[in-house]
Amino acid sequence: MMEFVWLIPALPLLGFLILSLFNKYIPKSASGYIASAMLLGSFLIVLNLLFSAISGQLIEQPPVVLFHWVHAGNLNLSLSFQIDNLSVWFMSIITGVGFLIHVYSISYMHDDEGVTRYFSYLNLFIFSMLLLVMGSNYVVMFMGWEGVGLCSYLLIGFWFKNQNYNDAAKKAFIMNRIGDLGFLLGMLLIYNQFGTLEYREVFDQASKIINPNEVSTIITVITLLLFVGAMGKSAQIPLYTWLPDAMAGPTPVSALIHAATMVTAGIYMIARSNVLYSMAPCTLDVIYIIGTGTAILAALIGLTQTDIKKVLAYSTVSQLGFMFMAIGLGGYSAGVFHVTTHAFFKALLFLGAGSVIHAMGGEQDIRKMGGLMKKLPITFITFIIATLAIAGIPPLAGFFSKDAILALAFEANPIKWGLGVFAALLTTFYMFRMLYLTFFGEFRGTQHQKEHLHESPLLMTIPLMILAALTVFSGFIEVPHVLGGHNWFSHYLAAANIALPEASHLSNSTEYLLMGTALALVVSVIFITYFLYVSKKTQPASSESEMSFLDKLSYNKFYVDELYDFVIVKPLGFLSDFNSNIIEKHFIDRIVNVSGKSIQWSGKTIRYIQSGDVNTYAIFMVIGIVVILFLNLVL
Amino acid sequence: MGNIIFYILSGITLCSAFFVILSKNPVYSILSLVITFCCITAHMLLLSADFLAVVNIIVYAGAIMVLFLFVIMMLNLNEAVTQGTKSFISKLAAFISGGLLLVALVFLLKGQQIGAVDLSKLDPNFGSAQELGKILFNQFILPFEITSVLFLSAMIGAVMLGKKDLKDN
Amino acid sequence: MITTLLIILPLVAALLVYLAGQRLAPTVAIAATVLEFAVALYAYFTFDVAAGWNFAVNQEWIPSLGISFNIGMDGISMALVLLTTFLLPIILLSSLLSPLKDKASFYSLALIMQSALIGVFVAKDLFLFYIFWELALIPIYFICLLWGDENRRPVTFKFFIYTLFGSLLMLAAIIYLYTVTPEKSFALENIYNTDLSALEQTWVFAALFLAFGIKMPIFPLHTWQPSTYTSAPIAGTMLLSGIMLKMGIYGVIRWVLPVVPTALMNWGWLAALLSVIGIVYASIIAIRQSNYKTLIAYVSIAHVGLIAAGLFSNSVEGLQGVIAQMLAHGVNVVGILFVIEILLNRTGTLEISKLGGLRNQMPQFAVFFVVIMMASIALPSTNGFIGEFLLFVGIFNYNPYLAAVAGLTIILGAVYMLSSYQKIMLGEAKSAYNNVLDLTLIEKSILIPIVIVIFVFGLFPNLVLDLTEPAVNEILHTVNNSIPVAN
Amino acid sequence: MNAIILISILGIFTMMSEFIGLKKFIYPIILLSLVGILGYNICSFWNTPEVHYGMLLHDNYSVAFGSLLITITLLWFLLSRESYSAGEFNQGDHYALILFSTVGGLLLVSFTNMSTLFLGVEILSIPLYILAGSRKKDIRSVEASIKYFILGSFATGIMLLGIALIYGATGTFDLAAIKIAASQQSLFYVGITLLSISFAFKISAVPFHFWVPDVYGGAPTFITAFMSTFVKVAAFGAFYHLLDSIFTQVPSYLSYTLIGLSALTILIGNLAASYQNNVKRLLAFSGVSQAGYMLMVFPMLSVGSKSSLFVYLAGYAVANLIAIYVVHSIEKLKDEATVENFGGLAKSNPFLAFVMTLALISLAGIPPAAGFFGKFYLFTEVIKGGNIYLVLIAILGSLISVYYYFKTIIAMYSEPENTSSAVRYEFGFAKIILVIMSVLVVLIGLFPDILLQIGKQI
Amino acid sequence: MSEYLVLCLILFSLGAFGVLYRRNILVMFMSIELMLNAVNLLMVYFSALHNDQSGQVFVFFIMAVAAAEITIGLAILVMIFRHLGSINIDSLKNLKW
Repeated sequence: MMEFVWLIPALPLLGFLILSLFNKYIPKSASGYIASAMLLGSFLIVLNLLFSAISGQLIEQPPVVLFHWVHAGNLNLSLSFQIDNLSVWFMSIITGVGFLIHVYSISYMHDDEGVTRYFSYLNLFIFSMLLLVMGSNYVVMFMGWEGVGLCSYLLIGFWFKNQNYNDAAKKAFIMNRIGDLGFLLGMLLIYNQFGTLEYREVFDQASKIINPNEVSTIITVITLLLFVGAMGKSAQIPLYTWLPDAMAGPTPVSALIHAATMVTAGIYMIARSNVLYSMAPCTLDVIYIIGTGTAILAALIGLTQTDIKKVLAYSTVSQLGFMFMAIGLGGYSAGVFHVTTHAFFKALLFLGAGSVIHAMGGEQDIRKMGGLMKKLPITFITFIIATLAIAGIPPLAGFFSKDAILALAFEANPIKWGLGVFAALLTTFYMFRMLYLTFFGEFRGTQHQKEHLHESPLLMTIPLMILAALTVFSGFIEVPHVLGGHNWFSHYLAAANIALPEASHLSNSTEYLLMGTALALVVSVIFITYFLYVSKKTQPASSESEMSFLDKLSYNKFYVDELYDFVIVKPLGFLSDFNSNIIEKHFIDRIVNVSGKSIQWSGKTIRYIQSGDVNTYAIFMVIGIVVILFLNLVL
Repeated sequence: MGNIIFYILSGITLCSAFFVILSKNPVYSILSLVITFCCITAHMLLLSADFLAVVNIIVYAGAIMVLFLFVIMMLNLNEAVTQGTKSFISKLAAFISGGLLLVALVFLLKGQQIGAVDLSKLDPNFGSAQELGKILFNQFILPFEITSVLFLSAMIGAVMLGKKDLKDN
Repeated sequence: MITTLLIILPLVAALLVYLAGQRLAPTVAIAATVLEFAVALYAYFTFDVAAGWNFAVNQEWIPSLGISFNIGMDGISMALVLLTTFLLPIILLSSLLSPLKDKASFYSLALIMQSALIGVFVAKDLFLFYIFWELALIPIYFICLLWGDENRRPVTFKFFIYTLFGSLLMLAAIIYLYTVTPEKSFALENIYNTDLSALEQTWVFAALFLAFGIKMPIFPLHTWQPSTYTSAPIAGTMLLSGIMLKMGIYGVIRWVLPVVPTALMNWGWLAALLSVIGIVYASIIAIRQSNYKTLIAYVSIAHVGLIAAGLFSNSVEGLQGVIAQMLAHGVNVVGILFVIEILLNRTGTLEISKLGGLRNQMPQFAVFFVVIMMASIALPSTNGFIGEFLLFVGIFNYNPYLAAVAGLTIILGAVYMLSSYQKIMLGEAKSAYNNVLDLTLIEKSILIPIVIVIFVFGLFPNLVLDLTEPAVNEILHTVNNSIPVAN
Repeated sequence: MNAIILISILGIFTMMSEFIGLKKFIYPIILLSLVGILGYNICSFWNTPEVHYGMLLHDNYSVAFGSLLITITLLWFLLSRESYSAGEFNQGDHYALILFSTVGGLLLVSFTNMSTLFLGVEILSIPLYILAGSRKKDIRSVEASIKYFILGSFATGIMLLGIALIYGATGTFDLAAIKIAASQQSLFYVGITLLSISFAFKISAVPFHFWVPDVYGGAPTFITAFMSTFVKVAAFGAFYHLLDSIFTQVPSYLSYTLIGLSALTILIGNLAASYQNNVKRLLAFSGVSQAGYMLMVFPMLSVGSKSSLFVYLAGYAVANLIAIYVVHSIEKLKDEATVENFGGLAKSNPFLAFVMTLALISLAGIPPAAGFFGKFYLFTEVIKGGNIYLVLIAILGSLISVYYYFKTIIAMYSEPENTSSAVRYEFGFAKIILVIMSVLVVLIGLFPDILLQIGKQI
Repeated sequence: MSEYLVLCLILFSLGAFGVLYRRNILVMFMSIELMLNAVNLLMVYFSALHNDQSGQVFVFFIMAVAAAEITIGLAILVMIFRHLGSINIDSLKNLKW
């Protein structure tokens, strides 16, 4: 089996190469099928691996070395793959969801002139993402890490004629790079400390450190730096602002990259390095704080957004915050579990939104929608399943994953639980607000749009249905003890050295109480929203002037973008101008020029001594003689 | 006695030398220069350089000074030539630097122990034409011959520079 | 022998090109450079890593002064010779696009320069090194002067004087080194074996650092560079940034590190600090440049700053990174300059504000542009990453904080590269450029090798790094052996 | 000695040629004789040193410098041929004067007695006073002549005072005897200082250089060529010879003087040159600064310093001859050799531009030209002598010099054609000579070992 | 320090001063002659002091040179006069800077 592992990333790469090199000769309609076929190939191999993983055959599997990449001094890097339960799990999500989205895209993108380019980018993304999760050392991960950043850049700016989209793409890339710097420095410190970047060796050596001081400083710094990388990639405070903007890309891209896979790379990385993180409680606290902060902040912003994709984007940010919250509480498997369920329901939501947008002829403003449930029945049903899942209604996937996190939180501190529930309620509120505004009530769009409303073709709805099914059932892999399950997923991951959370101290009754409370709150919020948006037909304000102060604050994303612009972008531009116009021209270069000028000036001055007057010449000569004679006397 | 003559002569020498430099009229300069030369010749005599003294008179006072006069007459320069527009500063500079030169030389050489010239110790023929001739035509024969090259070039030069170009006329 | 051939061949070719006349000149010149590259490849494949110095020639030249024609290639030399010989055909080919007058002279000068550059890289005698060093300066000076834009005179002038200032200081240092060698010789071994006091080392280091630092250039000695890059013809800029600045870096590796190790220990931090300041400084300036060529000039300063910082890291990784990054930067900067050449050729301007939307007319070009751009901001799997990563490893070992500051380059790099790319290529098509054509065959034939090299070296860097590792070890060995043990 | 006699005879013969009807043949005769004398002189290189009449020393030093001087004269004759075709000058007179001047130069590099030194200086100078003023219709030529004359005579006076004081201190004119009698007494050191100052005048060290730009600028250009090369070589040869004969080691007071003069000369010479717009004057000032470089080795008096001086002078002379020849050509084409008038020379006269570039590169001291090696060797010797700070000053000076040399080069290569007088220059056989000289410049630069071997023997 | 030496130095300095001070070329020539004569006297003095007649022979050479020189000088002077109608050095400032 292992000898075919290289095929998993190679197939999408091949797809990318074929599509990009021969894009002139490939009919547009064929490109989507080629790309999907490649991915299907990978997916099948991965599936095979997944079965071996589930049956426990991948435990303690040595890395698969493809070739030695860089060797210099003590640094030995090879392009090698770590195939274990964790990476196989992620590979399954990537190839599986990726495949569905590819298929969806065939139809969604069919009339775009750059469709071949689109699929080549998509294949390249899958390749990079696979590299990210498969690599057996940090550098290969970094390779994938940067690669997905590039693909994200290319895909966000896919419609390159629109400079706003290009700005969004650029912003995404640069913000990611800020994180990447942290990641890079983390790697460098790891290499500096342990002399290697291979996961196994690093973790071995790290666990051998006994000196507590060393642990607390070095490991904390390493983990914090790596976490900075995660902040960028997984859109956490303060580097989250790129993700909502990234919705400029085609909707399937948002589903794949900015919801299901790439943005969860941070979680993967931390889960992968959990050995280090577990040694650094301080870092975990930081992660918790940032995760919670992000979850709440993004949810608050999501409350007032009117662009369907923006709402989903903030929801993604918020959910990512949840995942980090879990990790911050030491629940790596809970985090990964939420990644999994989130991948399904968020992809579903995005694809559903895509379907809506498709039907609306490109309209994304929920104020102009409404009453779509009759025209788009499949979309509506799948969409409502996903919405219920994200709100955490049992027995959908979201319920289990969110409950696992909330349980961890309560165990740590009831306040933390409260915060978690608060974020969940906010989520429920804006999700249902969106759902109601979109699918319930009267249609608020133009007549022209109304006539063209139609359900999407099968190629788009089938992936929706499959994802809906997954959303419904995937929760059951981690049924907690209290509900009679065995936490199968945690044990599955434990085989890949992912630390299990400490056994729960909570009594069953407490857990029931918590679940019940949370559920009751959620359900009540659903009704409140229903009351607000369906019964009272409240409409979001159509212009800013009508909003209240808090609404405005939320609608404008708490002015964070403006803040960044003011604190970072503007000063950088100013600094650039200042450097090039003042420092460069008036200091550094002036020193050079002035020394040149002063020579010219002295040349000019000295020239006048040459007065043409013989007497003067003779006087100078005599003075010269006198000076020399007197100097002789002195010396 | 010798000292007195020396000082008197020196006085005349210096005065006439001053006059050479300060006189406005070049003819007066020349005449005082002749006096200076004569005084120097006298000094030479005092130092028992008899033959040289004669040559000095002939060459300097006789040939060179006559040449000067000849040029003056030819160019009709005998009236006082104004000193031109000379600034006070350049005058002062000339004076100071000339003075400093003297000061420097004297100051540096003042510590030098130089024995007095004792004429009595000298060969009676010292400085005579015969003695000088011997040295000139033995030890210094080569420079003597070489001097002819000098004169030749001076001759060519004088002719070349002095003659008017035929084309001009 | 091969080494001598590598030096002589371009010289002969230069003469031939000059005699061939305007019509035949390009063909002859390009053929000669390709042949030269073939010779270099042959040398590469027959290179014996274990032997240390390969293809050495040692011929007495000026025995009275202990000067000999002493050349040979170790791994580092070989790598740089490969770079030089690879880039020259590309540079000459690319110049076919630009409307240069009197191509025969241009190619002759370029070939002479190639000869001198190779001489610099293979010289094992300090005097010989200096001769080649200076010899390389003259052709590029004339190239800038004869084919530059309207500002060329003052700009070239400054460039020349500035670099010559460094050269002369180097000359003084060289002579000083010579006078203190017991054997009174300029030979590499003798120079290496000379013990200098700490004070002497400091002065020699200062002089050499200025000389090499100006050439690279290191902040704050860089002000000649942006204007020169901007006003030189593009082929000239390629020569300058692609190969010539490597001379300075190579000079430090070969003639500074092993010669003045104590001074490095005392003052290396300053050099590294300046380099790192330069990275950030130049990157920030690059963000707002309005002329794309000027922007690339500042980018070059930033990249070189990183390389220079790696030079003083005193680690194998760092030095290997320096070499890797030299090669990568050479290829990438020539690539990006060729992109500029194409832009200029199509639109007649390099003012970023006047460009825009070219991706609509030139999709293929855009692909190459992106690839080269990504290589230059060191995306993993491109050649740029190898060098940068190794450099960061080296610098981090030297001083983590320095590495952190230097690391800003990966952010700022993305900022200036992507912004300029966006402004030049993306957006709505501009009507002025409606008739612009996509890449021609000859342009592709230049860009494709560059892209191939970008990925081949990005994925298999040890094709070269294995070659240079023993040489780097040797140099570090010399460095560390000559540092007196601290008490 | 024999060379001196032969050249004197040749000079006299030349002078007479007009009367004896050989005017047409005199030029080839001179060339052939000079070649013969040069060959003869070179052949006597290995002869054992001997002193003629107690006045002239025949050793490797005198032969080497003598041969260099004769070579310069020969090259001058070859290059200046066409200056006499217009009939403005009487070639017989000029040739004779140049030959006499050569005799003076030869005397200067082989004297062993103050009298020959003195006469040598005069024989060298007097013909040049005349030649400087030989363009009689041009007031500037006359002005150059009178300035040269007055200042030259003034310097002669100082030299004579110096000689007299030395005589006073030692009682002899013979160098060997002076060396034995040399003492610390003030008469002697004031004397030697004054003598050195008069040499500083001849080699144009600052602040005794004032005559140089005016005289070089005013004199007919082909005479400038002779003055700036031949006189410089002769004066340097003589000065070094003098110090070398009197001292085994330069006394500190003198060496400080020399170092100071050298530094001042380098700086002032280069600075003053940097602002010149007339290339002829520019070259004059550059000649001043070159003198500064050469002065750097004087305090050492080692074999190395001697040979480095020789190598440097050889390279300098050839390059300077080329440069002034080009200036001369420009003056012919466009009246005045301003930098602007060099504009576009590369297009109208690529060959002239090329040789000029080579010459200037050599003067600036950039490889591969002769000037570079000369400078390198000179610096080496100075650093060996421990005067590294002097080298730093020299480097600064070189940098300034590059500025003004390249000002001209830039004009030639980058400025548009100065259209009105875009005439192609007609060379005649001077072109061949220029080619040979250019090759020589490069050869000395690349393969200086032969010259070095000679240098080490002297 | 002897009187003759002082006399000669004063005379020499006077000559030099003349060169520095006067604008009349003719007088400048005379000043130079004064300098040479001072040296002549000094030579003779030292010759007597050392009882060595070569000093006197040297004076011959000085005289010869002085004569030759002054001939040339006067020839140039005549040329100047032909050009300018004056022999003032101030009018000769074409070559400067």
